[in-house]
Amino acid sequence: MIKRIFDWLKQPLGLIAVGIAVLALFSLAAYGIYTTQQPPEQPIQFPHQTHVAFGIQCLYCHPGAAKGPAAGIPSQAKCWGCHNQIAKTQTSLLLAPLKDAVTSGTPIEWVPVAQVPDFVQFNHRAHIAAGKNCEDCHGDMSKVTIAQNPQVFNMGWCLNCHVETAGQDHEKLVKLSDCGTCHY
Amino acid sequence: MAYEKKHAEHAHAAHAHGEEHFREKHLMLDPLPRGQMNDMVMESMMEKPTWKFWVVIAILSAIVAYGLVYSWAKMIAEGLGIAGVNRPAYWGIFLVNTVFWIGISHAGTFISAILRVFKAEFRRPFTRAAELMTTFGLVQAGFSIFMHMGRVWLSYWLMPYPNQRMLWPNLHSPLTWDLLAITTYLLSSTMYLFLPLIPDLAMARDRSTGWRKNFYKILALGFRGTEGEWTHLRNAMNIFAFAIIPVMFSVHTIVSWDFAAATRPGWSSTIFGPYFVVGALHSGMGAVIVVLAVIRATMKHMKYFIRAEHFDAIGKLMLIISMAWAYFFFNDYMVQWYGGDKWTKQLLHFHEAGPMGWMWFAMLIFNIVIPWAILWNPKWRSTPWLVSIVGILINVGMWFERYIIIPVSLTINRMPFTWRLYKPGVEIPLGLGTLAFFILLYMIASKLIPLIPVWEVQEGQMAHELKKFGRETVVTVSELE
Amino acid sequence: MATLADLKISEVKLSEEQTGKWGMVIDQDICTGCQACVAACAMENNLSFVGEVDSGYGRSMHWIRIERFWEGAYPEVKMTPNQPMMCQQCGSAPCEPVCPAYATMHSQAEQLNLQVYNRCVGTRYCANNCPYQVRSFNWRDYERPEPLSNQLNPDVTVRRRGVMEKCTFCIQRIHKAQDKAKSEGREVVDGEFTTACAQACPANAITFGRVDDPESLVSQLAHRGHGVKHLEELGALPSVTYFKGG
Amino acid sequence: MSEQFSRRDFLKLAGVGAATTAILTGCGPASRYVKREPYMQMPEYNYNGQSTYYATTCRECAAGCGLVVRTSQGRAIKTEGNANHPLNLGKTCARGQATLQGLYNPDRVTNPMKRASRGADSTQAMDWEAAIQAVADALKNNKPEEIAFLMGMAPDHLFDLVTDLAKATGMNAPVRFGALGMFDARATLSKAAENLFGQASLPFFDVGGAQVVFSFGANFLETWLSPVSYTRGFAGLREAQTKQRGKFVQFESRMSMTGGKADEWLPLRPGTEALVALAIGRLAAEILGGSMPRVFASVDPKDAATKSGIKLETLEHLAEMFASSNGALAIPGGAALGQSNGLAVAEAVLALNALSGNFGKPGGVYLSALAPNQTEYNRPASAREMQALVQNMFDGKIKVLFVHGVNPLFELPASLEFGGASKYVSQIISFASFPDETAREADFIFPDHHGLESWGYQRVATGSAQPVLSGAQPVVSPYYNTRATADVLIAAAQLAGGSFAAALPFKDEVEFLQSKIASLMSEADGSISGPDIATFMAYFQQHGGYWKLTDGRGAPSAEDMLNRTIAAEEAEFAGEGEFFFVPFVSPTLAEAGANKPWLQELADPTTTVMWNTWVEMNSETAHELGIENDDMVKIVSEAGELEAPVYVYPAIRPDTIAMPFGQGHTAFGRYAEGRGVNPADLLGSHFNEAGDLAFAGMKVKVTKTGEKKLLSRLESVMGVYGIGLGEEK
Repeated sequence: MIKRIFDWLKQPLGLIAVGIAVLALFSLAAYGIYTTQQPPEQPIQFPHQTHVAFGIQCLYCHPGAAKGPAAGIPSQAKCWGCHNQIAKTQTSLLLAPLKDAVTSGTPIEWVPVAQVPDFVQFNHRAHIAAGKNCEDCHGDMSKVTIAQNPQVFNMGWCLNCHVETAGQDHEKLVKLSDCGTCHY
Repeated sequence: MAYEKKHAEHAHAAHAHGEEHFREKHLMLDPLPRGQMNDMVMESMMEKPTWKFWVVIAILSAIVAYGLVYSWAKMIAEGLGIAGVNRPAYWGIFLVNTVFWIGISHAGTFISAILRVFKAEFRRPFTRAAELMTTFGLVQAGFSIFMHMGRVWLSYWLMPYPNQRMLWPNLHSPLTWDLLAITTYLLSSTMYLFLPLIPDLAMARDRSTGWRKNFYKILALGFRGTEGEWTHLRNAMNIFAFAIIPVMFSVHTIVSWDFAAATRPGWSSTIFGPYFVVGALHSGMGAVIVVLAVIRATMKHMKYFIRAEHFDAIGKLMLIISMAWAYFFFNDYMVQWYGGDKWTKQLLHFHEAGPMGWMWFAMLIFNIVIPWAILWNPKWRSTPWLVSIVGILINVGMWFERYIIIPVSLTINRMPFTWRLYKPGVEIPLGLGTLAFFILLYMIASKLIPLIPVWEVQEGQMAHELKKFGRETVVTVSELE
Repeated sequence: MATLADLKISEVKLSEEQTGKWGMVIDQDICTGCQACVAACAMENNLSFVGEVDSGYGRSMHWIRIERFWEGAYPEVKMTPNQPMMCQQCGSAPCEPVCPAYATMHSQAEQLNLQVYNRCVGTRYCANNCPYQVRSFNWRDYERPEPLSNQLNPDVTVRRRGVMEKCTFCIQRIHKAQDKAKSEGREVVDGEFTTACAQACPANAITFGRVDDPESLVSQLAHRGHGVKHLEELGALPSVTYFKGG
Repeated sequence: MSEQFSRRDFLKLAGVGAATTAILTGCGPASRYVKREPYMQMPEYNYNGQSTYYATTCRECAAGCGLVVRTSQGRAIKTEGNANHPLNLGKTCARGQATLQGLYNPDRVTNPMKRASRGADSTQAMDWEAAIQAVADALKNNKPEEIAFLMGMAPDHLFDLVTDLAKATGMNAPVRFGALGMFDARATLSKAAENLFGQASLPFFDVGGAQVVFSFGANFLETWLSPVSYTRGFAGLREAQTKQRGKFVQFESRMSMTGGKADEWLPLRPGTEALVALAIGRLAAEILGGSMPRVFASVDPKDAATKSGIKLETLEHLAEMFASSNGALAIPGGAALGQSNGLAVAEAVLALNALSGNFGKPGGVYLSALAPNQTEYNRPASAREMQALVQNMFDGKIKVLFVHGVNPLFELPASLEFGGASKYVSQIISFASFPDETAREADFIFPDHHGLESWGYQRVATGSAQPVLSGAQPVVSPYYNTRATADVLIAAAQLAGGSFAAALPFKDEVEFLQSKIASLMSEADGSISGPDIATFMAYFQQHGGYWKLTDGRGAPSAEDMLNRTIAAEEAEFAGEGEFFFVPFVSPTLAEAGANKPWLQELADPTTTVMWNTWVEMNSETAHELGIENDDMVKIVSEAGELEAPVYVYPAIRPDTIAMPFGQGHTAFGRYAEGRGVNPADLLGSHFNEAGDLAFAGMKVKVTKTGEKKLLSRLESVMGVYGIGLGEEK
């Protein structure tokens, strides 16, 4: 029985079948990894580039970045502050969810894009204060609609920048490469 | 054993002196025709298993399935809470089993490598059986140490591999060395098991059909028995035999550092290295003798290969090792006691008089009293069932020793507010699972590979003869090649 | 591939002169044993409760425990001064070298013993080697039924099964205070913040601060004399000074 | 609706679930699809990821400590002490810390509910309109004198509201009761103050300023009156760097956590406290010279020594210590007062203070400061007053019983038969946040907010030098469909109309609060003042209350105190049995902590037991009876019996056993239910002269049952007691 299967697999058709199976497995794995890196489905197809094009600063909507750990998602009141003066809000299909949310008083459920695991204590303020710009980590928002990560936020990426930033400053290096700076 | 002497072409030594009882006693002097011996080995391996064999396999598989697979999966899913480890006994039976199985695995190397290097000829028929114990024992040790880990799915972090997080394992930690040593030992002992197996696999290849032929064909690596192949094999084996000895010593020494390097009363002892090595040999020899007795009793033709002389020889070794162990134990105890540290004193008292005191005394009885009482007598130590009972007791005693060193000693620390006894939980099915898996692997191996290195026996038989020195008849060996 | 070790971060000084950075002084004479510190620690640091069976079996997750013993026999019996026992943040910690994964390691920046939960593989060697027995292991995924999880402190990682944990000297508060001070362009002032246990202690028996700053309250208390470091003979250079008083 | 009130709206619980999920799941692909809800309307002072702190008042006991609660994204994260609050100066006890486990307890009452029938398990959810209607009906359809309010011990705004309502409509005045008050023997203290000083008040003992403190049974470091404040006082007594280290002597039959801190711990025979106090007074008066005060004259120290079991030399040495200190302090409290002669004990101990002349001096005895909007001390009901209420219930005089903030079925001794009497009450309406024993009996449960979700104020009865009105405000919006009881009562009163509506002419609770504190707005010595009530109210909430900047404590007059006679008789004990029975309040759980898992998991300070009830028994006695640790014993008193495991305790009299009060709930959520036993079941209805329950006046029988129940301890029995280490240690 086993021998028969082996024999079948050894013939050209069998080899092709094996090849296809292996390829399929690889592509499945690749696709899995790919999906985790895709910008997620959002309740509103929020066009970052449009807002940036209007000259709105990042910190206008995400003021927390300059003050504390989280940049924050703007409250609906903030969205509405501008949008209720824009006629298109009333007609645009894209903006219907916003209108609904504001009128019905239900919060919009955004899906966070730039995330670090919960065992990483990230503080936006320190990074802004150190002269980092938003786009250094989050990419150029004038080019994307829904925010997407230009790179994988992992420890190697963080540490690289930390070590580069510290340069020859020994004290800074100690602080920036200390486990306890991010993990507690 | 009624073997027809006329077929014994190579038994000229025995013929020459006609010492019947010597021949019966010594395998080396009781040669059989090569083909017949090969057939005997093949038969013992290929013999159709009886229903008893299958029942035992089924029981062992059930224990492995429950103990090893189910219980371990459950423990991974739910956490170590279902085991008995607690504060302060953070290490429990998992580590006891790890040390125990590594100890068991020492016997194979000891018998195979050290006795080979020292040319102790009685080793020849059972080197394979002992080496199998090494490999299979190490597998169990590996299981045990992985069971012990809180997040076993991340155990690859203990391996040094380049990563962008710039993190390496901590080379200060004895545990890192432990892992490296065990891995090295597992790899080298597996290779050392395989090398002498090649000619036997070739022999089996030539004498089997069907899937077995394919199986042996692959494993025998095309060994044909040419002079060149034999030379290479001998050289490789010689290199390995010498190289594996320091590995073997280092493994248990490093295991002992897990304890000796810690700042705990009862643990930080400089003598732990050799003490652990001797302890390992003690349990290993005990296990070998049990395995030999079982093989001899259950497998066909084995009474020819494994004889009283072998039990006698191993018995002597056991006696010596038991004495060495007693010496180290006494030395360790003496210095700890003499040190006068209040926590250590408390610990020693706890060992003897505490709730696990029975175990401490049982350890001394099993490891010292019983071996000494029985093994001094040549007749008794040549009796397979008796020595194998001694072997089992030594193993129990050595398991107790590790149990006393790990969870019992962990009970006492420098913070009396936290002292607490350890009660095993899921460790018991898991431990039994490793034991069952060990036996299962052995049983399967006994049906797949020749348990007797038949070429080594034949080689020995060719080189042996009896010589008379005055009135004494002595078995001598003339150098091969 | 470079390693952190290649970055030439200065070795920990193992000398007696090493002072450490953060330290604590505990006055056992005024500690009443009321458990406020224990509760405060549990609330601040997202400690799990383990239930009756596990807690009675030495698996409680207290990062700080109050030890008390008895002296003499009735009627002359006395309770020894309560001894709050938490991670002593040793300068030369026995837990650190034994971890095979560098999950417990010395913070060069803060001079604390870090426990990096996400690096921990759960060998529990550190806990064995801790002379103070102050480490707790997550033996299970302890249940925290909804909505109890609402009170979880977002600044502290929630630990899951299989990792070791211990007192951190409220490192999240240290970082917070440092971050605040930095954003205001100044240094952290002594007494600006404190650990959860010290903050709660009704008797003020716990004082926390910079031991490398001779002006700080904790330094002054520590140098008041007759203070002891627990198990000092082991040379682990603990950062907590105890006053037995009485 | 006031400006502040609208804060409730924007404290929208934004992304609570989402944030939790994010915390719990970590970084796997799953967490990429975590959802986050932004604020509908971001509070101006708030930034994402940054905490907001609100000042409020701790409601875990009646002391009234100020809290500052850290909140993040609309969730309460941590309670901290309010550093400016004069009572606790930024400190909290363990119960204050664990408040959040009450707020986010999985077993809270989530809805107004109607019970199918009395005692039935099944309930039916209601809406609040129906609930208010039900309350209004209960008020309207019964005669005012048939309506009774039973409330918690805290003198808070709700008590004021109900008092106003009762005054205006002729309802029964609300009764405040709590087990802590019973075990504190507050009525006895207040009665003794009335007898001796001519003014009913809780005496305040300035432990921190004293050099020598003699405590007769007062467990002031645990649950007594105001534990945080007294603990601070104790630290002051011991602070060696500022002055000489003060001495502390404790007289009690079982070493409490407080006794554990004493320099000298004296296990006297229960019931002889008055005798011992007077004997020490006599010996001290002899040392001090002058004429022997009448109050001590009739006592024979030798007799006292024999009866109490304290050696005469010890008494002499203590008297020496007492006399040599300028203004030594003596505190009566706890089990010493909960005996048939409790009032005499209190008076005798206060007489000792008169001897040392410390009245109104630092380190001495004061009358507690009355809160700013208070005119006289209003003590909670004594057990005898509760018995009167129960009798009225039995007699059918009470048709409607409102219960708020108290759990009489658990806290009152079973022998008072509250449970039996409740059957004669046609309607019981509970405002409990938790499904406790009483709520389980109630016909309706109209859950109040948790303390951290509600408005209010609370008068600080004792513990602070300054008069304090502690303020409370919601720190998070209500998690469940609960409603403030004050709002319910106001709405129901409006609905009921008539005198009810006239008594509570307020729109809501906040307006009522404002009306109550308006008078404090412009007082000169106040901590805050405001030009108008809205501003003042905002400051009141922001600062966590209002307090005077001056010392408001009164100095009692010592006149004639030493010329009284105090009967120095021993206490009488009820029941037959060889053991004195001392119930004490668990320092970590107190009366209502059992439903908070972390309080359960705190080690008891003396025994380190967690999650259970134990019986403390002297080592020698246990040995004689063949009892070991964890052996179950059956304890029988005249009032009942129960079984509990033994903790062999080295510091208890051989003729005494002790049990903690706090466990033994038959309801109250998953963490409390069915755990341990309630020693109140053993207490008979005997009272002292002041009407407090003689809870320490029982004698009980103890028999071994043969079973074992392993107590969960933090300590090691091996390490601490040397048990199980081998023969000699």
